Amino acid sequence: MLAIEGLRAGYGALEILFGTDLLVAPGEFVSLMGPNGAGKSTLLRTIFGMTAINGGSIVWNGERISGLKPRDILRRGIAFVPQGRCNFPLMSVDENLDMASCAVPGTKRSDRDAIFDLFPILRERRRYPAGYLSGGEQQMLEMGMAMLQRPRLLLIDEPSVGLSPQAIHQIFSEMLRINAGGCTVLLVEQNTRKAMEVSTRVAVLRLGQVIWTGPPSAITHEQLGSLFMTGHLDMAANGPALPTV
Amino acid sequence: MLQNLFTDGLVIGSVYALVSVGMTVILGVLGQINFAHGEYYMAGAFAAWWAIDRLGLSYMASIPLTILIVGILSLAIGYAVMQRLVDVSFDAGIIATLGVSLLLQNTATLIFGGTYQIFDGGWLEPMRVFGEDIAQQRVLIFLVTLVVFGALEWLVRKSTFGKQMRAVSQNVECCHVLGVDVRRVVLITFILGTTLAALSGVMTAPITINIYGAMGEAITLKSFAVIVMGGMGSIGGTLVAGWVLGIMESLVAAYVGLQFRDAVAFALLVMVLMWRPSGFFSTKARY
Amino acid sequence: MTAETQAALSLRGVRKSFGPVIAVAGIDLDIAAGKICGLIGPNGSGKSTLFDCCTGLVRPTAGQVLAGTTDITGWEMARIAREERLLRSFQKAVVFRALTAEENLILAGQMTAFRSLAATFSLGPLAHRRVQALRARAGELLERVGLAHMRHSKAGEMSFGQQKLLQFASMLMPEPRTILLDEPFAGINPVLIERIVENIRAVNREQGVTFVIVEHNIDVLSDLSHRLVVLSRGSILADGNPEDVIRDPRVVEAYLAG
Amino acid sequence: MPGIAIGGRYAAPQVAGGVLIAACLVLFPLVASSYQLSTLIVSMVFLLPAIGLNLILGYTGMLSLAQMGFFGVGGYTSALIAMHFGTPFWLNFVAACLVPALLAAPLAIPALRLRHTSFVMCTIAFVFIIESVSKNWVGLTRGDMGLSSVPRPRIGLWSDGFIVHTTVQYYYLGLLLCALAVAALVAIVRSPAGRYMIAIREDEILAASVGGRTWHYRLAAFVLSAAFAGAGGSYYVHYVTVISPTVFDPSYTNTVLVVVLGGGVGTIAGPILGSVVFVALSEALRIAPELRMVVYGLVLTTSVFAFPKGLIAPLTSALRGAVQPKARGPHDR
Amino acid sequence: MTGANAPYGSLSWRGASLAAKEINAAGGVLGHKIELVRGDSQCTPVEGVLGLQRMISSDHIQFVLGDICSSATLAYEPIVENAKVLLINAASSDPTITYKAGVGGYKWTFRNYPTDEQRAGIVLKYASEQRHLHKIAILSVDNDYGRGAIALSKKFFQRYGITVVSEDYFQASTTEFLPELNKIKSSGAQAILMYGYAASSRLVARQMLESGLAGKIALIGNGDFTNPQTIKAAPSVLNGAIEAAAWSPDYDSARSKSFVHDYEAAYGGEVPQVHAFTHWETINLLAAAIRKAGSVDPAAVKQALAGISFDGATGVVKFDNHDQADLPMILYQVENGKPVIKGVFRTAVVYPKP
Repeated sequence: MLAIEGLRAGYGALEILFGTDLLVAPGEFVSLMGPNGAGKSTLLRTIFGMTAINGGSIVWNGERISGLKPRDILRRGIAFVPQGRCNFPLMSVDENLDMASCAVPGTKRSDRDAIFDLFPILRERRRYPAGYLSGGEQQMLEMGMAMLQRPRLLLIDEPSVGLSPQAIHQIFSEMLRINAGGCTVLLVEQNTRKAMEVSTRVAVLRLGQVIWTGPPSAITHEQLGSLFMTGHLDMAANGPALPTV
Repeated sequence: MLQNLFTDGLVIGSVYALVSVGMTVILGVLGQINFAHGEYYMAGAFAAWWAIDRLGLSYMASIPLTILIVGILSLAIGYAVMQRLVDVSFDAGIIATLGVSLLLQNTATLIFGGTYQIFDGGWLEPMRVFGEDIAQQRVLIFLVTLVVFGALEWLVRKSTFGKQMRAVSQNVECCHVLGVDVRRVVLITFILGTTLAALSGVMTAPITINIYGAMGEAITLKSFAVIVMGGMGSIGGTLVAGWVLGIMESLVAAYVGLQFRDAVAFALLVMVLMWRPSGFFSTKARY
Repeated sequence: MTAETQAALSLRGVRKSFGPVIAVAGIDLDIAAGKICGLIGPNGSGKSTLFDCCTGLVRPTAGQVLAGTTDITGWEMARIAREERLLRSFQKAVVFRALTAEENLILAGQMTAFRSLAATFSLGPLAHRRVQALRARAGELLERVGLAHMRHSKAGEMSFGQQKLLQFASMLMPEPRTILLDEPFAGINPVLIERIVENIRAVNREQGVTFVIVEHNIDVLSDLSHRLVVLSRGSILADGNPEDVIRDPRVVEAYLAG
Repeated sequence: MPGIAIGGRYAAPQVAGGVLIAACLVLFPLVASSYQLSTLIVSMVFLLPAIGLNLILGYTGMLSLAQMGFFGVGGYTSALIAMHFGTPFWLNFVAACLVPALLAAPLAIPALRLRHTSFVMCTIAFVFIIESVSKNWVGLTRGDMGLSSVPRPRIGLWSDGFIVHTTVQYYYLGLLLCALAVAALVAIVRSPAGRYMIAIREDEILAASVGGRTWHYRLAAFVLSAAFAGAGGSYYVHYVTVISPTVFDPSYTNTVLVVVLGGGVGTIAGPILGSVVFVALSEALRIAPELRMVVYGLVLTTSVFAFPKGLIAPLTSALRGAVQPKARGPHDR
Repeated sequence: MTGANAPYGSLSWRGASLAAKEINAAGGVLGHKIELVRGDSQCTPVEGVLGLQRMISSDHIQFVLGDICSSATLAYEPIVENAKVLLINAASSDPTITYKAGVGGYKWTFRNYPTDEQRAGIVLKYASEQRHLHKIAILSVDNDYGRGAIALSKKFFQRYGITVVSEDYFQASTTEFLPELNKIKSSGAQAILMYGYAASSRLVARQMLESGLAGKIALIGNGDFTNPQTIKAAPSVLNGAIEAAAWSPDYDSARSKSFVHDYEAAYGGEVPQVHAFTHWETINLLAAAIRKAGSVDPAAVKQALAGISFDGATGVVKFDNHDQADLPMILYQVENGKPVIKGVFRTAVVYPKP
């Protein structure tokens, strides 16, 4: 259970999150949506301890984790797949996976086999430098690296950017599989249509605050678009929205 | 004579390689040029001199003590300065390490006085190698260099720490994400790099004899040339570049004139860069 | 030749390989002037490399690139931009972050206002007047893309979507003939996508600017383009009317399947 | 990038501040001792090459450590012309700017192929090569013996005129040269070419995509920076009246680097502040000769962490805060 | 006083401090205590000039001893001229310094140190006439001193029938001479003409030993060959070395012996080196000039110094019309690990016609 309360964070003088509140229950698949600059990526980075926190708290399974370093957060079962390429291009797939397991003691040989079963293409390419892999393969590698850390909460930032529809489809189905395996997923995705297909709940951010949250079925694309821009949900078409947080 | 020049060049080149490889691993992991690198070479020579001259230890015993002393010194500097350089710009790193260089150089002068200290140790008796007389110490330098480079190759390629070093050099952000302790990797790499410079200092002290505060300056500049020629970040490249430089210096000193010796490193560097802008062995790391 | 049949950009057997890897395997393509052409294909199919070949960032291993009737093969990127007004955007490098929005646009406009190298060093009244003219035009364009309120903000402090809009505006500064857009809609929200789409349409309609757009967002792209070209493994797999192309079973298999 | 709004107008407080500082500098000799003036003269000696470094590093994004090589070339040029032909200072000075610039152009051809660390090393190499030439071309430079009794600057149109010899006169000469150099730098960075240079610093490929002839502007920055360095060499050699290959000592290069980076790279005022502060600091530390360089080193290292963007950054933001207090709210994002 | 950075500056400082301490212990000069101020020129004109300016305007010094480095000394000459401060050099050997002093122009610069020109002739004369060394290899330090001394030596090559087989200059920081020595070995040179510093001499000697040149090729010139520590580095190489120096610790005069004794007592048994001696001697010379002038006013002292006749450790010190001290040059040859004096020469400096 992840509980974020009144979170204020940003980069130096530039504050991006202004009192963000969000609750994520175990096993949920939550998609964060919102216009550019709403603070979606910043929220993920802040949960993972990568931005300075100016106020508020993040509690994970009853323990306050705000202020901890990424490696300590990782040890508490939260893994992060950031936006853009996060791998070591000159190291082989195997070595990349080695790096993923170095902060989490006790990974076993079988864990890696499980990753390769999840993404068979990686097994084929295990001796290749990661830089030679295609964009989709690299995204799989990064998810594989995160999975190797056996997270109970997976934070994923825009996995579909720059990928072909085929690769996007594959990535999304793997996310569903991971979620089905008991791992809570918190996703940031521009491809709202796709995100709404897979998630159990949508949270909308605007100007650094969560302004609406509810099941994907409770909102249409058109409503979502106007919500992004105006911050108000047009209720007429779709019944009452779920209360915020 | 030609054979002599080659053996001399190889030995001197080994010294350059040994100092430079420390700088290249630091550059790779930290992305910063260490302008103070030669000062650890100086510190190594001073520590050994101190151990021999003041504590009355043997040369043999002074080597591990030197590594220990310089290790502690670089632990302190690594903790206070180098670790913080992860977050600053390349330019700021230059100023910071320049400051460290002035600090160390002049502290040594302050403690040990401005005059030359004379190093008394090592094995200078000649031995015959392939029909040539060569001081045992020079053979030892060559052998130690081979061993160190072999060990480093293994470390970087195979060990977990070596993989972490490469990881930090390729993508710091991603290391944070994966929970690699970047600061620890930087610190240990820095200590490794500086103790290699110190090892080089103690190994060459019997040959260079004169120990003084500013003795590291020239070697810092040569290291720059060597690491760029070798292809920054490449360990094997550093060794080859060190040897090439040593041999070229010998040849130039003998056939062109000793006055051009110190320009060789940089003239050679410009030529190598013309031919291959990324050095002998490009690793395509950091651009 | 009539305006309809004239090509803004032609590729004749363009090949590009990096060592053993063939990125573009001999492509022949004519982009008609005044049209919007969408370019799609799976990752690694050679779309970006093709752009690089057209704009001089890399030199094709073989083949010719023509802008109109001029052979621009092997020209430098800056020359192609200056002389042929063939401009392109990048996926990641978007704007000059340290410059203000207005300065970004003035910079982009300099290529037409200052033809010679020496002229760019002058500070005389003539140069000043030219810069003032660019400044005025920059103001209009910022208005047009809806960024007028950010005129004096540093580009680096804008959101990614706003930066993409700014990048688009800056390509309109030098009165372009052809614009190549590399994933203009990636990573931005639907509202801003809509704004960019409108602008592309308007510029194409009003100024007759030719567009070639690489994009994965097929819904938007097929709606916007007059023609859709599909690349796969460095060659053209399909080419034609967007509605037909996206129903082409080969395309669906290679790209859209699943 | 604090300090300058390229192409725009300077804000009133900036202009007022500049005028105030200029007035102080002009009036300074009324109250200063000759030692304090000498210190400022040396600051200005380093400021001229520093302005060149600022142009190439701060506005074009290439770190060139060749500045002191060109400084030396300028110094030798100025000294040799003055000694052999008895020319007036302005002519020596112009030659001292031109010769390094002409030398820089062919050197740039190989160097501009390189980027980042390799480029830096290549420029270090130039200093060594120039030094080696100055040591071994004994017929021209007298090698290590150096040139001494370099004439003092003669301010006159051609054959006669007034000879600068007191510290105050040297000070005003330096002030004039530095004012010219700063004006030249401002003119360059505010010109369309300057805009291209800044674009290259930000992203070279993107700069090319907007039609910037990146190679040419990088060359121009390299050549112009050499001319600034040569100007410094000319002022230096006519002040110290001696020049020998010791001018190529790396410690001078380090000083110029410290002036630019410590002061605030990519700003007009930064290196000016840096040149005064760091030379004055080094002089102030003469009270403890034993500890002087130790403390200097310590200050350098700490300043990087205390002022990562140079001394000028906190100063400008304080000024800006005083002029236009403005709180950031959620709507800025 | 300003002194060069690192080794030589600190040796000079030790010599000068010792003299000041001795004089002050004996009641000072004319009731004034000698107060030494140290400035660091780092051997560069810029630092030196600033340091000197500071001393003149902040410390109000009246007399300057310095610099070790000729290029810095040359830069001081116009400054002391303006400031009317007396500069006495005790370590720079570039002849130009006094070419330009006295009747040559600068009135406030004196030098109490022999020039390289005097030295060059003496060494070559002895080497060729007494030792029959005619084929020599030049190996000198690459700075104003080394280059200058060799340039002056070249004036004498023809006169003494000397042929040069190679000519090389090394940086003071060079630590590797083997390639050079290998070349010299195969060139058939009988001697190496070297002008350099103690540190390099030790290295050259040690590496000559390594490359089997001991006893085959002699070292001649100047480079602290007679210093016991140099000899200790490679005795078999230095046997037969010829050196002309302004002074050496073995110099046999009562005054010299007592200096060596006092110096060793003051600095824990360290054998004084020539710069320590010249600075010690020059402080004493200055004190004598002040006594003679009866005033500490620099102008009066300058006057007194020009006409002084000072009983120095190596004989009477007098200044010529270029304010250059007429000093003896002592020729040593190392025999059985000990320097032996082979002659004391006084040659008047020949000035170029203005």
